[in-house]
Amino acid sequence: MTDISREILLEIYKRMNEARAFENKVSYFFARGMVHGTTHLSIGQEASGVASCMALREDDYITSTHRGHSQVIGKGIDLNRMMAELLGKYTGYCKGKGGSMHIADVEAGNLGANGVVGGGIPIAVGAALTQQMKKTGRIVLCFFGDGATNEGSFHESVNLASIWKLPVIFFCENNLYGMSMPQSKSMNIENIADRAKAYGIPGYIIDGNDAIEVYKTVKEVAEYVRNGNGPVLIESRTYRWLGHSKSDAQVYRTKEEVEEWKAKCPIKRLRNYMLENNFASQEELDKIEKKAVEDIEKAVEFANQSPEPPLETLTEDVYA
Amino acid sequence: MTDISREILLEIYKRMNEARAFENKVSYFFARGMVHGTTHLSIGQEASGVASCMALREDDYITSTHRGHSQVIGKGIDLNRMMAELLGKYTGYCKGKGGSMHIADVEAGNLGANGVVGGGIPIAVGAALTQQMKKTGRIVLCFFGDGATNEGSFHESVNLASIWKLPVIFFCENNLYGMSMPQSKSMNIENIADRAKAYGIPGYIIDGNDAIEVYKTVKEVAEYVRNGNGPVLIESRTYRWLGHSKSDAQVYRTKEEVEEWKAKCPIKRLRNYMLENNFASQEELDKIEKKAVEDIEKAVEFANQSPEPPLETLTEDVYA
Amino acid sequence: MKDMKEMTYKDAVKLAMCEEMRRDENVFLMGEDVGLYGGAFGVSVGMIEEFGEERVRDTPISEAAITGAAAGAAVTGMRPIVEIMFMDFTTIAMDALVNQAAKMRYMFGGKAKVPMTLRCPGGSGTGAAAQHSQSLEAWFCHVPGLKVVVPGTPADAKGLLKAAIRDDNPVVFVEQKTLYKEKGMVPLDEDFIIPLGKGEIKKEGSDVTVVTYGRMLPRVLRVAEELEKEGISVEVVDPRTLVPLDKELIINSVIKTGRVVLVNEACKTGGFIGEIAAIIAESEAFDYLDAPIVRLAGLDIPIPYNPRLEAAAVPSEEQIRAGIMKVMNR
Amino acid sequence: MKDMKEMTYKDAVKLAMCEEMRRDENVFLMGEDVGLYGGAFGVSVGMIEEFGEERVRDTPISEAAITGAAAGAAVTGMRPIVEIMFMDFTTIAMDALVNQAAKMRYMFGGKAKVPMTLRCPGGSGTGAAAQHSQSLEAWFCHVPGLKVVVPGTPADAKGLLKAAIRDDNPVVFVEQKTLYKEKGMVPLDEDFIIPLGKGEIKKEGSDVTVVTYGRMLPRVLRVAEELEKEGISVEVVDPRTLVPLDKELIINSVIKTGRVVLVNEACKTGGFIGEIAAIIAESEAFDYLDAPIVRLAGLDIPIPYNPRLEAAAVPSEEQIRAGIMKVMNR
Ligand SMILES: Cc1ncc(C[n+]2csc(CCOP(=O)(O)OP(=O)(O)O)c2C)c(N)n1
Ligand SMILES: Cc1ncc(C[n+]2csc(CCOP(=O)(O)OP(=O)(O)O)c2C)c(N)n1
Ligand SMILES: [Mg+2]
Ligand SMILES: [Mg+2]
Repeated sequence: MTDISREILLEIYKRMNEARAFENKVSYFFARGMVHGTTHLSIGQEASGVASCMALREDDYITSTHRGHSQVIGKGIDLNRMMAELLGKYTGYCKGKGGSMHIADVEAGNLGANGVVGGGIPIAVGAALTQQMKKTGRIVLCFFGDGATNEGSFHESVNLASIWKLPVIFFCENNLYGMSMPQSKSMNIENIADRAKAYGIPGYIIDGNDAIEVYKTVKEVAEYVRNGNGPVLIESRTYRWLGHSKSDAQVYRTKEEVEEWKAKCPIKRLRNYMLENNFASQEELDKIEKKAVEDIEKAVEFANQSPEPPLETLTEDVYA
Repeated sequence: MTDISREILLEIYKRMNEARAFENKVSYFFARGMVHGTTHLSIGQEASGVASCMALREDDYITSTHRGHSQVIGKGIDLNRMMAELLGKYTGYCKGKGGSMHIADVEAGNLGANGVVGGGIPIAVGAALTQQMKKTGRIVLCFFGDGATNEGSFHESVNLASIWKLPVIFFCENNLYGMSMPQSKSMNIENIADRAKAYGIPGYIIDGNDAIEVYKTVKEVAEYVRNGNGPVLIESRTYRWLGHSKSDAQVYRTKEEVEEWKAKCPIKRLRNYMLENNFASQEELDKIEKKAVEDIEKAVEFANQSPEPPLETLTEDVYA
Repeated sequence: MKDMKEMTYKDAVKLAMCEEMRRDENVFLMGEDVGLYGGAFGVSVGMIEEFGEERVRDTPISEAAITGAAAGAAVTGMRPIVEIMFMDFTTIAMDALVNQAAKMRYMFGGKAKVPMTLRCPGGSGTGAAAQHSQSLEAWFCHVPGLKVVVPGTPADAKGLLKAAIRDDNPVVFVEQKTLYKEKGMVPLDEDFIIPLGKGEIKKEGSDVTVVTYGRMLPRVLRVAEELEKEGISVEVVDPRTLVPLDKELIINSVIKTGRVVLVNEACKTGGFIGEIAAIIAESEAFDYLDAPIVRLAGLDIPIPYNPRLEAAAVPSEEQIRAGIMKVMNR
Repeated sequence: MKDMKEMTYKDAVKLAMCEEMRRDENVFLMGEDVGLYGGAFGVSVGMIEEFGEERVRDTPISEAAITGAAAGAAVTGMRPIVEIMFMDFTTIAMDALVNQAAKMRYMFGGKAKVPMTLRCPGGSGTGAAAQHSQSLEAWFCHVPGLKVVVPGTPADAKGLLKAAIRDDNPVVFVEQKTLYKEKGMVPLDEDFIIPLGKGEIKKEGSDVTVVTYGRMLPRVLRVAEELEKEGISVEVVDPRTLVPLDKELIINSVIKTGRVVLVNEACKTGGFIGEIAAIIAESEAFDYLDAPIVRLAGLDIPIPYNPRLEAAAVPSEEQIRAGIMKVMNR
């Protein structure tokens, strides 16, 4: 049985449920054309995004991705302001200028989702450099997908971090596809973790649908990284249940495959684990789930009642 | 004893001597400010550049580098037109517009030296794609340095070639430094060949100062690659005797290290091998050496007598 | 010329690619998700069925390698079309495009041809925010060796893309995402080619010249038609190809009308209409100008997410109208 | 102000870095071979001895990661200076610079600062051919969120670089390789700062305005001095910072003289002087213009290797003189 505390497990469970409820809502909005633009949902990947961030110290940093809702909820975010951002409101994290792909909260350690695949990886390395130079003891958790590991920015950044022994965890959420491209076609190797060998750093493969494994691995790796041993690459295997973005007919994968993975739901899995091991009662967990849905409804309400950004803000904040 | 024919060994020896003589001349010119710009000499690396190209079929392609004189002489080039290009003359390979860093002869299979570190790697991949799509049976030998393997273009290109099983040999001339940066500081691994693991392709380490090993390995690998097995990465370990470019005080390495490597001269080594194994007589080899020097003198004469490019050519050839 | 057919801008792009791929086996398409998925905007839907995965190639997410590989394939005899999913991601391909593809021919003394076409959708208006909405054509216009095309109608999209594919130089072909679903009559003739460098007067007029291209073209045309009713005769000039630019067409129109408004969606500072303004100001048309040149362009800001803000970041029909009124001194 | 000292442009750049690194421990330098080697042009020679390898960081050849890491370091509290060895290689860093560093603040609703300086040497004249000689400043000027500086004298190099380092935004600082060894008097005052956005009249005059910057500045000044003797009074305006641009200074000078010649080294099409021409042509100065604007720029070609060709690719003093004569109708 795990030695993770009940409090932490419950918190992970809560945030995973918030992420799920948040994205269900967002999906609903998009399906009805109630939101502008596009979004990339991480339903099915909640353990990966949430439990990894939960294993950080509060003052650690993350760089998030286009598929980042679970990640930033894992890091701890105000759901109201997050929903407001998604709806383009002035009360949102980016005053309505960023939207789903740019949710950021630099002060709280979230250096931003990124619309560019691989775009956040060098930023994570730079943030880690700051921590090393200033000896803050903080580390950076850098998220990206399987597809992103084919970008040059991945290679250059991991190499740079490896030679400078920077405190950064490269966390690859391998959901088997980069848009329509299966991992098996986009690279000639099975384990993305093997790419660590090109930089002389440790590589781990974990079950990204197992919140406990995710949490424990990141916790352990975080200490290694924090102690000045240099970066680590973690490959977290998971799956997105929904299409790549708003508009995706998903012709590139089978319904059976999707169903198979839905059966591996990370939220259900943690729930069952907690029940089986008496970490929590059915009612407790139901309550958390219900509360998550309610909180998202409240967030929607908050967002709906929030003002649009004033037109004057259009030309503000281009320069500091 | 090697099964490489006497003719081939003599030809390799000849071209290595031509490369050496060519670069000695160029070095002389630059030291006296008789040429404009800069150049990157490969003295000490001749086995690597020459013997690898000699192992190709004549109709195969190469992409060369900023340190490419040995490579293109290995591929077979007209020394007159090469020297003329270096001196910026109209009779040069690029009509005087390219210079040392851009010597190219597309028809003869030399897709160009490159002033951008790593810039030729994707081009090689594209050329290999042509061969595969057109089923020409030709392959591409792609040169780059140790430093170049830290560029994103290396990573993206090798990955692309690996998934499409393209007929390209990635040939890394590891001369231990990228400008002033020792390999040991620019990456956290000892063997660049290990980077092959990130792409699921074979990686070889060879003694780049041993013309015979270089020739045999490339010959063997070329067949593998030509047969549709996909790309291979070869790390050829060698050393440049001179500074990185025209102006380099070489504070980043010791005189002893340079002397150590000079003792491993690839030309002397092949010479001794041929003598010891009765491939050729002292006189024969002396004659080749002498002829190389003379041919370079003739090339200089040719270049000197060649016209400058007419001013009208300035705006020609921007577009086809 | 054979028949015409009404079709969307997107379908016109596809038709051009399909016709050229049928005509020349050296032409092929590669890019992220261009195969089964049919491209992020669905431009190539169905092409993989006709041409197979060899010629409609899905690539990994590796813009630098894809673009550089296109250059390498082009210089060795193919005629690749590369799709970069959003114009914003050409940032990752700039070495391959600018230092390699564009310069190879010149650096090699004329002994290379690089017949490749890089297609990318540009512009805002889809709610995709700052990293998916840029109009960066001015960058490419500043790179000798590249040609740059920005079609504003379905017919132009077809005729110009075919010309780009047949051209022996690297061509950056900027599609306009907000026009993808716009319809227009498109010639079905398989040899319907619009030569690169030939602009078109989209509407004749005598009082004022408006030079524009791409997404702004339909806006300008709508305003011009309204103003016609109000007695202001607007000539709308669309260069279509930015490099090479049909300077003569522009200058002659300005000489005729004596007044000029320039409109593009890109950020004002450093946008291509600045270049057009300079060309006019240094030409013989200068002496015919009855009023200062008016430029209407996107604001100098990243594109924001909020739809109201996003819309306000680029010239609206009202602003275009006001710009024309200003140059008319009304 | 303290003493002045004569020094090279290169040493002025170094002095600015050293002073700022002494003043603020968050400032550090990183780039390829900037340490022991002292940088490809020797700008940082000796700095590693004073500041150590933590603060004068040699990097692998990884322009994208270096630039992106600078953005990441900047947004978390450092003030990095990145040296990209040649401006041509910013092509590899464009995503980091354009999509990340430049837009972070805006995308995040004003809740980030990215105080980084990207130094790079631009321009031709060193025999390094097409991939090592470009003048790409116009690209960066077209990216809201970036500031762009091109100093033309040692004193400006010092004062502007210090301002760039202290600025809370990403600044692209374009050094001019052919000016590195040029000497000039430089203030030693450690608080000698030239505010970004403030141009300077380098020579007063009344007959014609020449706007120029960077490498072309000394050429223009030499021509202006010669012409002075011949009775033509040339005002030379150097914006120094291209973004933000001191429009007022330019416009007022044009209003005063009624004639304007614009000179830059970059390729003509899409070069920044096109933007300046547009600004003049849409301003109140338009009504004061007595002749069409004259632009003198680099040819629209890659830079060739041969020295004679290379020299002919950018405006010469003769051409500058001829341009001024033309606008004077002589
Ligand atoms: C540089 C770049 N290229 C392409 C895209 C378009 N795009 C957005 S997400 C995506 C797939 C990313 O795959 P992966 O890294 O595996 O992340 P996932 O979406 O699976 O979470 C692509 C191609 C982009 N945003 N940025
Ligand atoms: C993209 C890029 N960055 C930097 C440079 C400057 N530069 C030229 S050669 C060189 C070192 C290359 O090292 P390596 O790849 O090992 O090749 P070597 O010079 O040792 O043959 C550098 C940094 C360049 N030409 N291109
Ligand atoms: Mg994925
Ligand atoms: Mg090397």
